[in-house]
Amino acid sequence: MYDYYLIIVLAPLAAAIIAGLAGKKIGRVGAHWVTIAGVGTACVLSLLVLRNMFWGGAAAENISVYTWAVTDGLHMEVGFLVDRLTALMMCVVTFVSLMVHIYTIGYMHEDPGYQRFFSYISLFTFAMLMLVMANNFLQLFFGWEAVGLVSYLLIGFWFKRETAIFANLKAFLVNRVGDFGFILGIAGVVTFTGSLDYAEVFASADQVATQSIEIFPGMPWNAMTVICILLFIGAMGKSAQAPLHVWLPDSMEGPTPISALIHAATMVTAGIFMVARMSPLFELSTTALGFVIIIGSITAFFMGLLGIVQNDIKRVVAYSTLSQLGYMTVALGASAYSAAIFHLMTHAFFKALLFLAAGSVIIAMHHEQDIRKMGGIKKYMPITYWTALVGSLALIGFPGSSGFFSKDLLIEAVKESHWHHGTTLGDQMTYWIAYLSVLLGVFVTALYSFRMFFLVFHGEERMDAETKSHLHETPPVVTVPLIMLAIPSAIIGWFTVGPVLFGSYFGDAIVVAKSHDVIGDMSSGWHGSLGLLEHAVMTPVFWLAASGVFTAWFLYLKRPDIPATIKNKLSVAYTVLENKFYFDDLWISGFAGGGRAIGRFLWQKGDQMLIDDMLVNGTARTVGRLAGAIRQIQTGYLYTYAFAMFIGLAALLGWLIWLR
Amino acid sequence: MTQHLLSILIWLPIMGGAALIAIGDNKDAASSRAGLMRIAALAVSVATFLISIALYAGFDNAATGMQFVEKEPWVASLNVFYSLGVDGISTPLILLTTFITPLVVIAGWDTIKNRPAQYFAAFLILEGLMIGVFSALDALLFYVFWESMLIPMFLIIGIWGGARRVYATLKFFLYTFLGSVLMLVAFIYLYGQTGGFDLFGFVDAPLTLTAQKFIFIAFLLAFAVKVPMWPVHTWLPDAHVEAPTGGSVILAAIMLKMGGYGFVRLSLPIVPDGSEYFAGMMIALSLIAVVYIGFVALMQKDMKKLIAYSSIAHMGFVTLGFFILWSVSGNAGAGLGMSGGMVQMISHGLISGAMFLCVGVLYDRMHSREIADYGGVANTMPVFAAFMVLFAMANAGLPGTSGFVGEFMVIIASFKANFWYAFLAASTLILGAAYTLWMVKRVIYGEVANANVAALTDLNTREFIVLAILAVSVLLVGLWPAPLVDMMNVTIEQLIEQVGQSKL
Amino acid sequence: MNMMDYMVAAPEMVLLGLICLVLIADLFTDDEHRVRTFWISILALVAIFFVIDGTATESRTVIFSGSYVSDPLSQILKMAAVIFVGITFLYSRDYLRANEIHKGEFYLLGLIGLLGMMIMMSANSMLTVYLGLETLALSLYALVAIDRNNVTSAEAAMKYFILGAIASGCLLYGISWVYGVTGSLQFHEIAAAISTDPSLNNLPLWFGLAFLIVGIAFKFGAVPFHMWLPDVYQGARTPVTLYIASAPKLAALALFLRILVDGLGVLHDTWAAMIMVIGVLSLLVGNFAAIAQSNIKRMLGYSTIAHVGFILLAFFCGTEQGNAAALFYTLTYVVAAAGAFGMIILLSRRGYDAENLADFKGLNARSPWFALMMMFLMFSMAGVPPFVGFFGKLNVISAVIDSGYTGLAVLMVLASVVGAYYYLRVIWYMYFEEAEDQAVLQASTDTRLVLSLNSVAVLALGIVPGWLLALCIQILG
Amino acid sequence: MIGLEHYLTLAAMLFVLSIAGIVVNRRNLILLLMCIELMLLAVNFNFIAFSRYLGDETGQVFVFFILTVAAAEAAIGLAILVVLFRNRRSIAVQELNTLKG
Repeated sequence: MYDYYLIIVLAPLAAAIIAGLAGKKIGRVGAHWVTIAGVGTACVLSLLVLRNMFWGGAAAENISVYTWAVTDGLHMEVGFLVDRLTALMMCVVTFVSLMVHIYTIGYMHEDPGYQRFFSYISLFTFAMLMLVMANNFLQLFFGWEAVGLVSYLLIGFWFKRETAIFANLKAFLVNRVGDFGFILGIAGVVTFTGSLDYAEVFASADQVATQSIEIFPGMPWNAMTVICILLFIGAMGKSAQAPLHVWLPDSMEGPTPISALIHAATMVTAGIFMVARMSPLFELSTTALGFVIIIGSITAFFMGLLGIVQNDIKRVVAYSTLSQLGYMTVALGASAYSAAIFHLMTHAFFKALLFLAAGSVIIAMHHEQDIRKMGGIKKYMPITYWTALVGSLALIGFPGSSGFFSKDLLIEAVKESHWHHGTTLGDQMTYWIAYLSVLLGVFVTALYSFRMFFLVFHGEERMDAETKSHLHETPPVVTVPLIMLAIPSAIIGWFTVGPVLFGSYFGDAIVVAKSHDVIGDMSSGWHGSLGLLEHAVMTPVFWLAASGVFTAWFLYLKRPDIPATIKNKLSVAYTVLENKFYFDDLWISGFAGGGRAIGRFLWQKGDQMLIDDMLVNGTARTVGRLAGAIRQIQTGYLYTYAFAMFIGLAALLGWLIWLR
Repeated sequence: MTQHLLSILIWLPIMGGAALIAIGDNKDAASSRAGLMRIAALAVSVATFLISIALYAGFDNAATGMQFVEKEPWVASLNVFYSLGVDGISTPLILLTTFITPLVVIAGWDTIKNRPAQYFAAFLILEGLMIGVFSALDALLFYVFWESMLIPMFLIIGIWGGARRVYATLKFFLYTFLGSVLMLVAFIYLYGQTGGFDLFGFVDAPLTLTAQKFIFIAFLLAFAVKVPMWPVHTWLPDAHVEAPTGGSVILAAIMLKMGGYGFVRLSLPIVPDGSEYFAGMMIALSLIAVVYIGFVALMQKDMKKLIAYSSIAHMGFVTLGFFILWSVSGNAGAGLGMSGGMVQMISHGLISGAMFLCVGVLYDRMHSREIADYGGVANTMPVFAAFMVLFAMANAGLPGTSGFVGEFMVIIASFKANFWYAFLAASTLILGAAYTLWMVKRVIYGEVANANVAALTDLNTREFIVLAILAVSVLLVGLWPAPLVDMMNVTIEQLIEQVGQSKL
Repeated sequence: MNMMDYMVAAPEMVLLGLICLVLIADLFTDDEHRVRTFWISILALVAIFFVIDGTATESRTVIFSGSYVSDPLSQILKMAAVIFVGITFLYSRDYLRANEIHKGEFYLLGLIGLLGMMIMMSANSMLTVYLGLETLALSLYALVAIDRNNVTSAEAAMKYFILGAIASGCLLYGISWVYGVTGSLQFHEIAAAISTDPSLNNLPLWFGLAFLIVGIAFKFGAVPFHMWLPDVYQGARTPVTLYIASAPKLAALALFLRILVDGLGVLHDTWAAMIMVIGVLSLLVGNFAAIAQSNIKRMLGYSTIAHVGFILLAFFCGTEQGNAAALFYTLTYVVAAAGAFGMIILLSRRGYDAENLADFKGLNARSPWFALMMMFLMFSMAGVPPFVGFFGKLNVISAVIDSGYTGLAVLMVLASVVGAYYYLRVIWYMYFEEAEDQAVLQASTDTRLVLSLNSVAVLALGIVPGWLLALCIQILG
Repeated sequence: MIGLEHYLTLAAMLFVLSIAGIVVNRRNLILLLMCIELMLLAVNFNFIAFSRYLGDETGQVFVFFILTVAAAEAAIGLAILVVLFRNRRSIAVQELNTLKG
């Protein structure tokens, strides 16, 4: 399979390089064909790999490609670890990426940067594959940063837009804050295990968990806890967990295909994947898991709330992404890694679908993104409508949809998690925070998704006549990917939930401590997809979702006047939401502004005033003054000169007397 | 040939430079004679580079001790020898020197209108002297090269520099001169102790702790100024801003490395206990350089100043990597930090050089270094923008570029030493990205800012070649640093073992 | 008293004869053929050079009942002096001609001064030293005043004369005391007397010693007996300054070596401290005052004071290494000084002295080659490798450190950093500034050639200093 | 009985006197020349006294030389004085300060 892996990784890279460097020569068509070919190959081969894993029962492979560097006993290598987790991720990534490639042909067709765009997304595919296929922390970090780079380039794709280049700088820097923790985590790993290779690290994990590190003197902390939290900070950056989530909504400045591929389906889930991959480590630190689950719950619930007040179609979806990422994180915190990954997969499909649908609407609306200027688009764009409906239903977890299986079981897992069975108050509190937020989150999700859905596709048509006049369904290159994505969004859950979650699909790719093994416990009560479906109606989840949809229908179709009044009633809460809990202000004026202030101070007061002016030039000035003074002694009068000589003579004689 | 390889590397460029001065035509740059000068200069520098490849080929990674050794008596009555030799620490730096110089020559090809022959001559002579510094094994010889080096650079900044060039170049000269004379005193003291100027003699000389402290301070002044370390760094921004592009490149790419080289070649082995005594202070200064200077760089309005400050911050990693030596033990510790520092020096040589060349490209067109004068350059110079972004990312330490390698190693090693070392060091991930990319945002991206930017023309072939070569090397080192690291490993192990043995 | 003695003292005698020859020859040449006098003097110098070389003796021979000595030291110094006087004449010729002060007296006085120097170098008794000193001094006074219509020259001459007279007065007074205490005027006898009867090593002798030091320090131009030096350097016409700045320094060196080392070496402990103070003062005052100067001749005057500081500090060590260092330093410094003043002369022309720093602006544009030469000289004086000035300083510093005065060494290097500034300023003017006057340099080929050789020597000696250093050590070893 | 010390004291006094003359006098250069002669006289006194005391003639020989040189010195001094006067029409010491700094 080694050759497969190499091709999977290198095909998109080669395509990216060709499209990037020779873009002019091969032209627009050439560019999209070469990249689609590259990613297509990768996709097909990934599916083959998955098949071998799944049906062929191929064992996990851990291969080193080449030695990056060796020094002082530390082997830094580039290599692949392909197990079932990896295989799944590879398929998700390459498949969504392929869809997006095709979709882009339509979406970007009049953009001057056509070739550049294809080159970028192909490059992204390469980076993401490097990330998921890594068998060591070095390469993981490489992929980690590389996807960040491509995301930076793509958010700023329309580099003329001030907002866009602000957003991409913001995205990169906030991610760097995460990476800051991440690299410290890696350093911690090396410090305590002396290796970067997953296998070796996991092997010596237990021994690490016994050690402690004194970050603050006199406070020994468990080494594993420190490492895991540091690593998770990285995940918070990539997977946009509060408070490092601020970059994701702004990243919607990038073209919609990007939002679908990078900021919904794949890159942002890298954090989730990483934690799952590191399960052998996280399992050894309950504290870290607690940290994870709390952060996750906060994100899941509060970011959902923000979705309700957004009016930009893409931003609504963006906040829903945040909230869904929160869900996955919660699952991780509950040691239900497989549930998280499962939700990751389904989410990848339906969220990509939603974004592409939104994009399709945007195209039709001539790049109008404000949902208040839409409405009743249903009859103009049926395909988009139906696919969007599928996506939304999946998102709110409508029974039978892929979202249903993943989300229901995820919540179930939280409910059954070791936090619930935990005895201490802390465990209980953690449990309730997590459980409530995911539960209420369901209602919120339903509310904002269908608010958007209704506002866009139903109700009276608020767009101006000009737009309306040529409002029509988008071309096949757009709609085909929609359909292609709608299918898995609808049904993939049904088939995969059993094996992926309860079958031993992941095998030893994911390690769960016995005491935490919630999925294992649940599997005992698992009677297949149908069984779950039967009980669907009994779960609170269903009713919460339904009520959410109903509320949305009531507020935005039946009585569109009410939201305004609510707005006035709850103006305080509303402003808070409008300002996104003031996180942006914290980051922009707080940290960025503060940093600039410090910089200015250190530069002007420290460097220029103190060191340069006072010390350096000050010395020079002193020398100058001294020179001037000495010059004065040379008066030009003979008797001064003679006098000086005799003073000297006298001094010498005096010295002699003293000597005597 | 091979037994005199180093001498050839040193004297070929110097002789070439002397020839250029002797026969050069400085009246007008357009004359055919001046053109000939350029070609001659390029020929010499390229020849030097090719010869240095022989050095690389002939270098034995596994061998301990010095290679390509030459030793002739020079000043018999002072027991001074003309003795040369290289090991895994100096060879990469020599290669860097011979690699950068031709690029600098090409970069100055038709941008230097005023006395081209002298310009190129200065760079060739400088190259020879720098190689001399890296290969000298006799303290006095080392010092002679070390000081002579100031002369061409003094002239380069002074003659072809910007508006405040005189202030800048005098500051540069006196600052560095002040630093190095005390090193001379230390050398002479050691001469008194050992009866010779042989570096290995110094290394073997037994020294009291007091003596070691004083010697370390003397060395420190010389090297800290060169590196430069906070707080003796203020000459660098001025020098960089005023220097012509080529000057900035050499200054940043190679001259700063002299300081780091001095620490590993002299301070650590000659005064191990003194170094250990001051290690804490050195680490503190390095971290200040990384954080403090990072913040300062954030607020720069002048591109060259910004890059200059970022150089200081990056060199902080070098000194950090060297001096955590005593606070770490076991695998992936001291050696990792040491090689991290070394790799950082090489990579910074490539990246900062490239960055300065990029600024030079803009400066040649718009005669301004002010960030505020730019904006939306990507619209008119897409190819250039691509390079600029690449090098900016490298400067921000993106994995896959050479900028990452050294920082990664040093951060890991320093975590082993102390969490907070790593914490402060790693802050460069944020700060470095912040100041570099903020500059990129303001210069490269956005709408076309003004008429001048609208009038810009994209890279010409000459500029493209230079930047492309650098880009390739940056990526190469980033994706496969093994050859570089392997070259150093043995020497570094040896060095660490040596430093481990106290002289008391 | 036998024929041998005369053979040994041949150089001085031949020179005296040749001086008379030149004098007579000059009488019979009119002003437009004055250049003949120049050529005759040059020939005389060449002749003397070979005479010195021919009569050179490996061993130390004392003649004229102990008042005259000929040893390798004296021979080397004499040869050097001859060479530098010759260089001075060569550089000066065109300048003198252009400025209508091309008199035979210049060469005559120059040669007489040389005679005085040679006598000082070979002196073995206080009397001989005194005579040589006065021969030199008197001709120098006259030389300074050679341009009768120049106010500043006259003033400089007057100051030089008065102060010089005071200095030699002090010297004589000191001599009289030493004579009184030791009962002899000859150095080896003085030394012997003191070592045989240590009780002599006491206040009266020291009293005399102090006065001697005043006289010697004056000759060197060391602080606080330096005041005449900047004024004379500035006031005298440039060729004269060149003359004063070059060869007489060697004579002063000889003076020191003869009196304080040969004669009163045993009193080292007593005079070392004085010399150190004087040396350090010279170092500081010279370097600092030079920074504030705008007249390059005056600046070089102060820089001379600083260099003298180095030389004295080398003597202060009292070790052979130190004395050798002093000798090396003086020789190499004089090379650089001669070159520097030669450059000033080169830049000057009819009715215009390039004596302001500003006159060097943009020299690189006017004449890249000579700008380069001047740069060599300046860097050498600043003590930057690879120029010979560096090795001069290196030897001195290493001598100082070997005597255990590391702190003093640090002070010295710091002072030389301060000093570097004003040398750099010359280079800055030459290279970084635009030329104020574009006049082409007018100098005859031989001058250009010798000046170039002179400057290149500074580099060459810096690259191969070994032989000269070895020579100095061997002479004083 | 007058002994060596008296001569020496006298010489010293003369010497100091000359010094005082040089430092104090600011009007006339001629006076300076005289003071210098005085200084040399002090020296001569010393030599005579010492040579008498030591019973050794070299001292006295030295004195002759000093006298001769003094004459030459005076000649030169006066010559310079003349030159100076020709150029400046003044021989006041305190006006002799164009060279300074």
